[in-house]
Amino acid sequence: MTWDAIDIALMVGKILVLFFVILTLAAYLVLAERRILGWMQDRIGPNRVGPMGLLQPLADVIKMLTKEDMIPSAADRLLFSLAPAMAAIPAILTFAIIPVGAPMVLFGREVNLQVTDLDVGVLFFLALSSIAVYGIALGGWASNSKYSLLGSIRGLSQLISYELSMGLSLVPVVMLAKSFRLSDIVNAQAQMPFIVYQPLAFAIFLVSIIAECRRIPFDLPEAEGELVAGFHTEYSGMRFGLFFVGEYINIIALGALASLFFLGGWRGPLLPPILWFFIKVAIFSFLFIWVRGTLPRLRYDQLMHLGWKFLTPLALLNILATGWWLALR
Amino acid sequence: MQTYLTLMLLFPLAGGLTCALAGRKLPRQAVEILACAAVWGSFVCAALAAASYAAPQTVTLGGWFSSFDLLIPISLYLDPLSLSLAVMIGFVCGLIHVYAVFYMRKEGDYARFFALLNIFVFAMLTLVLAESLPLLYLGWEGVGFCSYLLIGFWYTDKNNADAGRKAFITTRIGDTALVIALAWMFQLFGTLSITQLNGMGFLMPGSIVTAIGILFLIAAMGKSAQVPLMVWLPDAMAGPTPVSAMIHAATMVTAGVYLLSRMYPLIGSSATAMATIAVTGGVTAFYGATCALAQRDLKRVLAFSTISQIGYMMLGVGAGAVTAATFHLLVHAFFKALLFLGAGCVITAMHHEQDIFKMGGLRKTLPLTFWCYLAGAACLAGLPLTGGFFSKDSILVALWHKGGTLYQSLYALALLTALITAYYSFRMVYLVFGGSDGHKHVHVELKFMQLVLIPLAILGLFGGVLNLPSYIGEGFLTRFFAGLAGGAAVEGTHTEELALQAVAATIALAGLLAAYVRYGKGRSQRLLEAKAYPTAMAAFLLNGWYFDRLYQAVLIRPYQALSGVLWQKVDEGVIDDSLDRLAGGLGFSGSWLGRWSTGRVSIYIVSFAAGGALMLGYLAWLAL
Amino acid sequence: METTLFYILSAVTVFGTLCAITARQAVRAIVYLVTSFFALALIFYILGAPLVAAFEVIIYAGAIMVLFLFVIMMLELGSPEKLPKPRLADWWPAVILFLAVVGSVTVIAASRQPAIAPGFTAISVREFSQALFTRYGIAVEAISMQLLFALVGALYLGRRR
Amino acid sequence: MSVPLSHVLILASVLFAMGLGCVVAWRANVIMMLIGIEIMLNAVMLTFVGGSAHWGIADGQLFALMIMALTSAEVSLALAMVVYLHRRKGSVNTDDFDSMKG
Repeated sequence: MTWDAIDIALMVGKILVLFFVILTLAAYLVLAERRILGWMQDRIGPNRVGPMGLLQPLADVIKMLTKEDMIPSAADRLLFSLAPAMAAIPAILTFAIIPVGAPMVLFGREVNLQVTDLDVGVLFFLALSSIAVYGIALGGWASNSKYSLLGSIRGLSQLISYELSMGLSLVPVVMLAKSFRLSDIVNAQAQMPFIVYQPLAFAIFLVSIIAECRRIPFDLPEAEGELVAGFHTEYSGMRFGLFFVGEYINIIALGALASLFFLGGWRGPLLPPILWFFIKVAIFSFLFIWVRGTLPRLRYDQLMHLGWKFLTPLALLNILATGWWLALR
Repeated sequence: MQTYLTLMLLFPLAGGLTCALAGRKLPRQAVEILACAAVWGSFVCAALAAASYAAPQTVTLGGWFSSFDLLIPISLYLDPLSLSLAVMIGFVCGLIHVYAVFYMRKEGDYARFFALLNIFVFAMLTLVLAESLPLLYLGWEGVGFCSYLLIGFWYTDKNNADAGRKAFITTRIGDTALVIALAWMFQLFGTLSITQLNGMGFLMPGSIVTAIGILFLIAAMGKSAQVPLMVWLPDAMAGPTPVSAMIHAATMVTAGVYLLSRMYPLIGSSATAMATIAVTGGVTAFYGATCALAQRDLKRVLAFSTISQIGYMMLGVGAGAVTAATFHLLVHAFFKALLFLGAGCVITAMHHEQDIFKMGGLRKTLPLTFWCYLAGAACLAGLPLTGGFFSKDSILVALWHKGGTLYQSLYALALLTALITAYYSFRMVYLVFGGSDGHKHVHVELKFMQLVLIPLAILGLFGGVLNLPSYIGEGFLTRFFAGLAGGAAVEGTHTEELALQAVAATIALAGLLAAYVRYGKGRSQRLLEAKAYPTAMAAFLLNGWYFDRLYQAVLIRPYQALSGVLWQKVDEGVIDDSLDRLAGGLGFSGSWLGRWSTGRVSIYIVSFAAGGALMLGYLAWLAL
Repeated sequence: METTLFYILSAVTVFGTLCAITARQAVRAIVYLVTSFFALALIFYILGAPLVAAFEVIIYAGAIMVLFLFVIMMLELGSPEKLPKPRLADWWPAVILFLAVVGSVTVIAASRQPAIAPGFTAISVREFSQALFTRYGIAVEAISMQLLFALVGALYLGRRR
Repeated sequence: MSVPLSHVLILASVLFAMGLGCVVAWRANVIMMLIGIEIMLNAVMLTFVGGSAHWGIADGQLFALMIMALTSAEVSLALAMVVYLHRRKGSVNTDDFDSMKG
């Protein structure tokens, strides 16, 4: 593979654009969540900064950046500093494989709207989601606080458990698309999105990604009532901000993946592909917020039971059924 | 014929095995009847075989070994020699079995006793009838084994057990020679069939035949108690008297003579071997007779006389007169069994007192025994017209006719021996039965035991008819054995023969006279003398020329010393010690290495890793 | 470019491992090791094994190391104990073994000089899977049985009495 | 891509030796020992993958995958054991578990 200047420029451009878009989206997702939750709870939400509160994210960033950076004296300084980045980076990296639109022609060559089209894309996603565990685990451990540690352990076990059912729920998708490559998966849904064939896998995947994001009703690692915010109890300022932003980027990333795997990604009638993709991600993001506003928190053992005794066996059965179906078809 | 031969062997084998395996569960009488019936059944078969006998024949019962070129069938060979011996064995052993039933009435362990007796008969018949040398060897060892166990029948007494061991070890020297001869002959001829071997003697140079003959002679020395391997027989008298009669007088000890007769066609061509056999026989005859002169123990007198008589037989074989030797063998079996059984009666009557100087007056107490015993003694002494006279005379005649300085001097020696024989025979008779101070106790069993003596006495006295001298009529055995090598009649004029017989008769009568003078008339004085310390000469003879001491000094002492050195210095000092040290060293290093297995994973890991690194280093060294 | 990357990643791997084995705290060792494994996964990718690379991250970094982390944290939570640290003397055998092994392998590897073919193509997922499920079907079955046994064993050890 | 196979092997050997060193040096601590074993296994996997790349066949990668599966089984059991032993003896020091010594 030879690289020339245009290639490199395109690559850098894609990365920069993506980076900017993601951060912006994440920031506005926070605002959107606050507003939507406000509406749901029959209150107004932040609306003071800028028109309709649209400048609120900027204000938040400024506030976080200017806050005092606290590191507990008993903490492991290195890991304490690294943990937020570890939480945010995998989420951002996930976008490297997400095709946001149909390939387009630019500067005389075909350009994928995707940073890289790995042939093991699904596995790359799973790898990153399993790496994401470390941010939480180390953050809690490095704080050297009892509550943080408890939150970390909860987070660890929860993420490991749901990672399993998430991975298993993706196997039928791969079986249908006969590829790990995300562009292939999207193309395989040209006729029919996989949600039609795999409603069960979609349901499992949805539950699992909510758990992976540690959102209500699966937010036990940071349960304010029990653990005083769990693994990020000791964090403040921009470090906390990274955790926070990481979580929202993760929501967007997982929403994007869910739409890629089950809803046909950027495919859709009439509207341009990128818009379709954006709409689908927005739907998923809204769903996350909606769930948060609606459902109560699970108990810890209920969470574990749901993961191990319900979702995982169901996913396995689903694989079996899909295999049969594919073999008999 | 095959049936007879098979049954002849199977009866005693079955009887012996039954007694051995089930004897303890069976009642005593059942065992006794079974044992006797087995032997008598065997005798009947032998008699039937003799009745229907026409020509020598070989009967193969089955295969034994057949590997590579070593083919050993279980085959039997019936010819005049083996037939006559088989009949004799069946008859004498049958009588002795009956005798033993009464003699051993008071003893326990009857099952073992009769089992061994029966197995002995089986082994003896196997020995006699065997067609191949390994089968003969099987019987040879079988009789030795039974003899060992029966001599030491009362094994709780150390002397008896020692006597058994002595017999076993001494005869083993001869057995070794036999095995060597067997192996060598197989290597030379490629076969071990007796009939084939006997026809192959001309294939080999004379020196080899001589060597083989001497090996056979050594084997016979051991089994037949010839000088210098005779020391075991007197001690073998430790066994029960029927055993002595059966094994150590009538049958087993003649096995050596039988072997030499059997192999005569092969070894007879070597004059040296024959001369050696004759000299051995002559010396043994003289030795046994002189020793018997001074013995005080009744059974030992008989034992030495057995040695002496077997010496005569060897002399006969050595002179090339197989017929004469076999004739003497048969007659000797009858009268020696008679004498032993008579002695058994005497000993029973005397409450197991065996010293002849403490006996006397039994002529009145046990008249039947006396007359039978007298007949036996007359046979032994070679009084004219008894069976012993004719058989011994035929050997003397054969010696005379052989000619040459060696055989002439052997003839003179044999005559001297005959004189001594007559003398000690009647010394024994006078001392045991003469006088008046007799014991009066007679058991019920004794009556039955005495009855057994009668047929033997008749056979002994009239055994001469088996082979009457040619001037009276053609001898039965001579005619019967005519076909055998060495069985040819000795040629000579009737006058010469008569003259020789007259000489022998005179000698025997002279011996009788001397015994009468010394022990008949001067009995009381002799009894007094017997209480005194024996003179040097008497002690010399009493102890069998001190051969035991000689062996003790020449063989056993050095052997024991060597054993001691080997035991204490070599075995304990070198081997044991080195092994101990080795074991100690191993134990030490083991416990030292054992400290390695501490149960601590860390140490295991380091060891494991070091081992792996070592192997890797070796590979790297190879790659360099 | 990939060659350079290989050496950079090698350095990262070795350095990360070195930090891991000399770390004073087990958690830190895990973090260094995950770094190292990440670099190793990339090496695998460069060596044409994308699937192995992905599984390296998913299974090693994502599951096994997390399991370690989990256990370490649980033990710390249960009873904070001072784990014995290797003394300086304990490092000597380790260093000697290290030198022995590396020296030996270097010698062996250097005695032959086979290069990876320049034009080699990465093994595709399809190729890999076909080999896995046809030629090595039995091995897959065996491994699955082993995993089942491990599951049962772990459940047995972990049950409460 | 022009890395000599020997360089891959040397990298693997360095990793392996470091794992070995870890096991040997941290022989008192079960968890660190297990980590050392993981390092060694990774080194072996690297060897396999290097071989696979060298000869252009998938077998080496397959074995790497199998090593991973084996390792996950091994680690799950080993860590369960560690937790169990910790519960029983309150220690993860290997030298405390020597009750089966000869």
